[in-house]
Amino acid sequence: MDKGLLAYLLIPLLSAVIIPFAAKNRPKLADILANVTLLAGLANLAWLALRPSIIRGEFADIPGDGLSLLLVAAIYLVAFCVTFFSAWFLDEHLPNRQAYYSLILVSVAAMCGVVTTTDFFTLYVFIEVLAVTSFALITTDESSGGIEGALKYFFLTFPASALIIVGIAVMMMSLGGLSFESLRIFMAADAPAGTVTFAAALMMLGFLIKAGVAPFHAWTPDAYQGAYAPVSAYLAGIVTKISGVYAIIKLATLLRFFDGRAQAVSEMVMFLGMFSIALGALAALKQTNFKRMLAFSSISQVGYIVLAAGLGTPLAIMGAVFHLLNHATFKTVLFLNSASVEKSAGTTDMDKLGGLEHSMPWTSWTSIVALLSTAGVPPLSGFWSKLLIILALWESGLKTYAVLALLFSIVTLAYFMMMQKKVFFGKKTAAAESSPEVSAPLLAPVVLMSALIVALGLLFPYFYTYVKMVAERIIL
Amino acid sequence: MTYHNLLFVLAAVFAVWAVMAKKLLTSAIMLASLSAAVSLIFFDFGAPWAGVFELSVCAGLITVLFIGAVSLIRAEEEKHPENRTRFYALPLAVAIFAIAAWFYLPAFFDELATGRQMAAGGGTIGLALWDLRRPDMLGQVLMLAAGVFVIKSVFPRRTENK
Amino acid sequence: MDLPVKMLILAVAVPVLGAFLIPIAARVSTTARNAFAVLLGLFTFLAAASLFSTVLGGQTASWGLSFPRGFDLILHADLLSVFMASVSAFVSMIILIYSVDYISHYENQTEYYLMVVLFLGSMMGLVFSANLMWMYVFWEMTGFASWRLVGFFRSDRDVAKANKTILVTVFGALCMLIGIIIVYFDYGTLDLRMLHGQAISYAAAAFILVGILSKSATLPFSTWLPDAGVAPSTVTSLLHAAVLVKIGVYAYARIFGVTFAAPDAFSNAVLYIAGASALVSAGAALIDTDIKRIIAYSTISQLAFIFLGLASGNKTAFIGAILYILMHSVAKGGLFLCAGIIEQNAHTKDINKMGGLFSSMPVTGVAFALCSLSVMGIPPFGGFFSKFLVFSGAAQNGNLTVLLMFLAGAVMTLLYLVRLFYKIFLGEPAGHNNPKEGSFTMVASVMALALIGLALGALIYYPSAYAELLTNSLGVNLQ
Amino acid sequence: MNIILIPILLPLLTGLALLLISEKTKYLKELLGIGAAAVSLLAAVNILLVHPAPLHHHWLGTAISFTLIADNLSAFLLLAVSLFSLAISVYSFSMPNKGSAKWFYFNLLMTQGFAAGAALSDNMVAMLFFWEGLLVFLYTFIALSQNTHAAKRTAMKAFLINAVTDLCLLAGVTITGYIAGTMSMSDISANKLTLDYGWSLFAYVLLLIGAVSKAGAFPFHTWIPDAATDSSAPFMAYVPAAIDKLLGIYFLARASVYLFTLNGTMQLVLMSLGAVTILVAVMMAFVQKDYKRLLSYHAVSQTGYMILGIGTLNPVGIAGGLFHMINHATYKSCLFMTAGSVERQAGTGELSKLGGLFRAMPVTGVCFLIAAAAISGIAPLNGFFSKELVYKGTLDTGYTVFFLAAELGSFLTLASFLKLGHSVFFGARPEGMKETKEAPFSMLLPMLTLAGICVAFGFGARFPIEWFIAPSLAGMNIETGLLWGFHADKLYFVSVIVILAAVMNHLFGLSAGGGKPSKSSDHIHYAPVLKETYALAERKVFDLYEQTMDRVVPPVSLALFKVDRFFDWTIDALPGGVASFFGGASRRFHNGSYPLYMALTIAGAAVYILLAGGLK
Repeated sequence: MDKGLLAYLLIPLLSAVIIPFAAKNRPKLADILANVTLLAGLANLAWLALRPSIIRGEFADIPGDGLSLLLVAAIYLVAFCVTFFSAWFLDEHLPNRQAYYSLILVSVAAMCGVVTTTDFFTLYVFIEVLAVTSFALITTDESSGGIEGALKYFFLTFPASALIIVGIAVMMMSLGGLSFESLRIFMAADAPAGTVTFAAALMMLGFLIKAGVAPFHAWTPDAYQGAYAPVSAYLAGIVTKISGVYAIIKLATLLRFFDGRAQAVSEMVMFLGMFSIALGALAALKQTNFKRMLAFSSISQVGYIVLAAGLGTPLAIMGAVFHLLNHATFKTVLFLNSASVEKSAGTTDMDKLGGLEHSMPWTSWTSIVALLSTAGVPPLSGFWSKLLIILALWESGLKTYAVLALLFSIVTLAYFMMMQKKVFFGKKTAAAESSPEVSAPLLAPVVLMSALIVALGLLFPYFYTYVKMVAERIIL
Repeated sequence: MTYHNLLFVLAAVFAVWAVMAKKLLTSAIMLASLSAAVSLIFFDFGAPWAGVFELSVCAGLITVLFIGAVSLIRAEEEKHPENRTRFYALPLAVAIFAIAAWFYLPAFFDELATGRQMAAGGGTIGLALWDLRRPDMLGQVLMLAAGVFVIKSVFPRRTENK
Repeated sequence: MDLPVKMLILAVAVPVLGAFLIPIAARVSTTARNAFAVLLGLFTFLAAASLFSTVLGGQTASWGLSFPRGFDLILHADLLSVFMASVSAFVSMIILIYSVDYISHYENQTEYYLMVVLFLGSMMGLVFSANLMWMYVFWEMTGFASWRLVGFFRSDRDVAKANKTILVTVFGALCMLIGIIIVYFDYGTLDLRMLHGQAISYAAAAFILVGILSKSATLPFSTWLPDAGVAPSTVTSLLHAAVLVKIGVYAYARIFGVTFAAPDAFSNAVLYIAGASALVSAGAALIDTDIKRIIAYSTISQLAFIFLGLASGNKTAFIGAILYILMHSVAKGGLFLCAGIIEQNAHTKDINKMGGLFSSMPVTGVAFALCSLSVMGIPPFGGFFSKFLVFSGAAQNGNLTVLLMFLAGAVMTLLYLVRLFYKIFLGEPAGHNNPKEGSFTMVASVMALALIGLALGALIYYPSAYAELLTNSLGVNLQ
Repeated sequence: MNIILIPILLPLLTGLALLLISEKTKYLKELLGIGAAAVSLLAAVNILLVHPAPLHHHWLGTAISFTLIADNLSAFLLLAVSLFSLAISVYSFSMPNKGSAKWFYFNLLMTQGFAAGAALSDNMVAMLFFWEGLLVFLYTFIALSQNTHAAKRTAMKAFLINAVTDLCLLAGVTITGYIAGTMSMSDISANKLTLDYGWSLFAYVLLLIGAVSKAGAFPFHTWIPDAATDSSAPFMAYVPAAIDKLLGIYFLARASVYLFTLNGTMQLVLMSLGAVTILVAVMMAFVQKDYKRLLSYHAVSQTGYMILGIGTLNPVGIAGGLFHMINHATYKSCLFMTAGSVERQAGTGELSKLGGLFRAMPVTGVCFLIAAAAISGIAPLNGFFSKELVYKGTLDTGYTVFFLAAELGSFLTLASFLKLGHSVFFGARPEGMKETKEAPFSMLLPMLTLAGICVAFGFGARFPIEWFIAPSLAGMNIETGLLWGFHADKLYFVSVIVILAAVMNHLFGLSAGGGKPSKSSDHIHYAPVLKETYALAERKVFDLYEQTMDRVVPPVSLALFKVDRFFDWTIDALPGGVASFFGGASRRFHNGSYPLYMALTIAGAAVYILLAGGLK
């Protein structure tokens, strides 16, 4: 476990415990405490990673493998956006306001645990914690959709937990240890892979299910659609990415996919990634619910990351990490916008929406930025990460995958264009007539994230340097 | 070995049952039983902590949550029964999987058995399991906190609604 | 940093960044916004044109910003890029001036100005980029701006057409990206200056070609252009007819004309595609009854002639194609602006409902006629020379089938333009109440473009000398 | 400044200056136009006499320069162009039916300038530039001459026919230039091209199409009769009768004599084209009932003689063709002018309404008689001599059939002019025309001049041949001995026979038509077979343009449009449909059924495990 980052785990946990007591009679204090905790973490992270001297030194002074730091930053960023958004979004008399924030903070802590741990069992524990908190968060509002989504989430990811634990058991048996390092050393040695690989494959399968990769994606649409609006953003933006996708990337580097070990697993992961891209994108085309479409889009985008992780070359890992971060930014924007739309117009059914751009210009334009980034339109950040992934695929001779992955961007663009047309452009519908722009605090996190999308795109060289450093460190 | 096999079969049966049960409640209970079976397998394979954790987390806490939540929406669910005739083919699929596994996986089981002996011979498993488990304690703490907040979050609301 | 380099950077940076200041200017007042937008256009044109002195002196100007993996942003002003930049900036500037009146009674004006200027900026970036990756980046940016511009009106149909536009062009762009990636892995660099004179593989060429064809609205990706021409305002269509679609042509000239030595079989295939495109779209132009669709089809057909010039593989044709870009931009721009006046004042786009408009809109009529003549390639208009040179080059290429295809295409060009002019301005009036002439700035804009077309014919020596210098100093694999 | 530029630039600049002058000014526009034409004529005479140095300018890149050279042929042509311009501009001074005076003179001067440019250009590209440039003014000339829709329509027709054939010319020029390696006609003529090679044959055919179409030969002539009814007499006298013939035949001669060495096949093609043109047009002319329309068909028919002459490829024939070109321009302009005068004075051009005007308009009548006699090839007027040369050339080739066709044409020409003259100037004067007076002097002067030239070139046929034509055909040995006054020659007798036959035919027709001269052609018009043919012709069945526009263009463009729609379908509906299909299928699949999802997950996991475990 990376001790340097332990504080990022402990402080939210502490805050989570304090909130119910401190804010017992003053629900607003819960907002403030949660936001302050996350903001402080963000500020600290910025100081750690974005000092001019660090940037000038090409991030060589970053402690640890760099990936943890990056992901902790992403976690804090998304969580902060969501809590900030929630502070104005939550109903005034939501009885469990404190519990809501506590759960978020606990899940932040758990995610930090996931990204900083160096041991499979610990990883598993934190992932289970995440699952529990997510379950509760999804049902934050009392809608039946939320409960159904939560149940699906839990039931359908349950096999994942089982598979991971079986995998851990098998690995324990055959490897004699559960630390990442031991697996890395084992894979580096030229020993016959056998059971260890099989154990890793089982774990990989568990993570694939957690990440919602097709054909194990079935829980995502219902969970994201049914979830309480800001929670959808939180789940789609970061939670499932940390609990599933991060672990896949980690496992992929440990299994040394890049030098051809565990070829069968690598190939399967890539295939599933490609399959997700296709299935998610095609299924999104015909959705009529804004959030459900975003959920399918999420499946498709996760496919890109998984595809790259399955390839496992340094370039691919760079692309995967970058895309993970980008996905966090653009999917958060889109889900938060869907929350705004829901709050303002009262529905996320796209057939009932229309012409919202006049009343909600900010929401409309930030959506455009985010969707273009998702579709990989330059110079936004999504373009560069996809480009890296595709270059990596091409470099490894997987030209068919590269071409397919690239061309599915057009499907991505197509369904987002349709969404934009139905929701924001077009004729004003009855629902849109009486829907004013949401208040500035609700827009602030969205605008911040959109700015980040543009900035990451334009400041690609700096970010590339960082990701390169990460890839070099974790692949060594 | 028979014992192992029995447990594996049991786990499989519970899993299939969980999928095919008409009532979500039955599903949840079967899921818990599955967890229990898996825990027993862990115990038998010399991974007691994993077993404990699986039992406590999956079979215990989570199932409690589930049964609670499921019971809340049971009434609604039963109003719209699903046609699940086609899922009766599932046992067949499981059988196919078992046969396929019989052909594909024996090598794996053999290796696993040798691995176990090797680990047992070294006597390091317990050490490895417990000495390096401090982060897991953190995990347990987190899990407890999560459990508390979940209960705080979910249950008052549900009862209020009732 | 030298002055030309500064100008080069400003020509790209000012419109790109200035575009985002337009909403701020709009907060001040409408007039401030309009003036600001026009000034941005003017400045861009002047900055681009100021580079003429550099490139004519045999110099080039370059500026680079380092990006990882060889994706450096390189701005490079040579004869071709300065030419293209000046032409498009000039036309865009006229559009902006025309827009001040034209657009003044619609919604979303701020967005409109933002997008036009952003479009202009991306175009500058695209033209000056000497790195294929950045060409692609700006390429997509123009696609984005055009998406918003086509979707300027917000009826479902307009937005659907806008989506069609961007989907087709982005599809092409993605194919082009594949081609770029092939080039990247073949040569390890995307710097066009280093790739000069290299051979290019068929696969890369074909993929890049798909991108070019889709952007330049050539068969089989042509039909988004007429669709885009129908949905939005005329001014937007103009961007498509006179500037946007030229991107593909420019990319062809840049990639296959002055950088890579395109394989012969590839060029031949392009010739046939272009020939088919010229014929099919000309036929469609004869059938359609929507004024802007007809002009858009005409654009498709004329673009095929430019491709004919670029792909014929000899200097004469290449010079002709360069001149064609110039002449067509000016003339087609004028036609679309005329169509805008007609549409706005007659309240219809159906040519069957016009007729006899000449008596009430004489200046527009004359400008329309002059621009049509230039497109047809009738002397003394500039279009004659470009058409002549392109045909001349095609004859040198020695491919009779292609020559006949284009001859037929040219004949059909005559037919549909004459039909269009006759139906709108002459013929029996069909139930309209003699619409008025457009406003002064609008009419002045179209007349200016028409007269420029005439002047280019009279002073053909200068542009042709420039095009020849360009071809001789940059052309690759030309006979 | 080189004097060679004056005939080009002066009319152009004056024309542009006219645009700035207010419509209200009186005489100023007319005088400016006449002045410019007069100065140009002087310059043209000067050029013919002194042959100024060639003019070079850098133009289209380094390969193509702007070169004007006044060699014998072009100087001669320039002189003719300038002469007719002056004649028409004087004639139009008080001609009311020419549309707006400002635009008329603008068009006239622009046409003159471009025609002069085309004549003087040595570079084929420059020639093409001027040549095609005429299109614009052809259109505006017709469109602005009358304020009717028919005029606009005819203008469009004229424009399209000429534009299409000009495109052929353009293609021909490009190929010729490429084969020869130069665009300069003087360079090519130093080293002529042959037709042995497919591309050069193609090039020549394209040039030929451009040239004969300009000249108004079959089947590109159909706009001319339409223009006769839908535009003004000065236009007809100027453009189709004079300028177009001059340029078309000039370039035909250039191409056939200077640029290419033709072979026997091409000779046959040219001569057939000429013969067909003669016969088809004259047959049509014969039955016309309108003054200008009748003349316009003759304008077409006479082109046939020129093409026939040049097609003989022997010096006599070519000289005859060129001579006929200038003669035709002279008398046909003169005839159209008489038509204009009659129309102005009598108010109509319909033959059935006219009659007995000779006494009212003696000068016009005399001019008509002279010009009509000239066109009919009656000795000793100029038309006789040029036709005689053409006949002689034709006979020399050995193809007697063409000679016979040409003679038949002559017969019908004379017959139709007998009908025309009788209808208009002789016979009974209708009631409404008792007050009709002679046309004003400004109209008579050019008519008289041209009629004078007809006579002069007839009696002195030797001089124009020796001064203008023989030098242009330098290198060809032309026997001019037979061109001097009356002489006994078998051709002369043939022409006498033709004249007699025509007179007899007229008398016969007159009696068959009930004594009405305007119906004197009815016996042929309504003869069996011919009647149906004429009826079809009236319905424009033989009009290539109308047929193409009605029968070819719509289906072809519709087919192409369908192709376009097909591609639209493939880029729009097809991918959309496929994607929707998959999207819909997957949407139906994600029905929210928990067991289905679970089964999917577990099945996927099972396959995965088998693959991961078994295929390691």
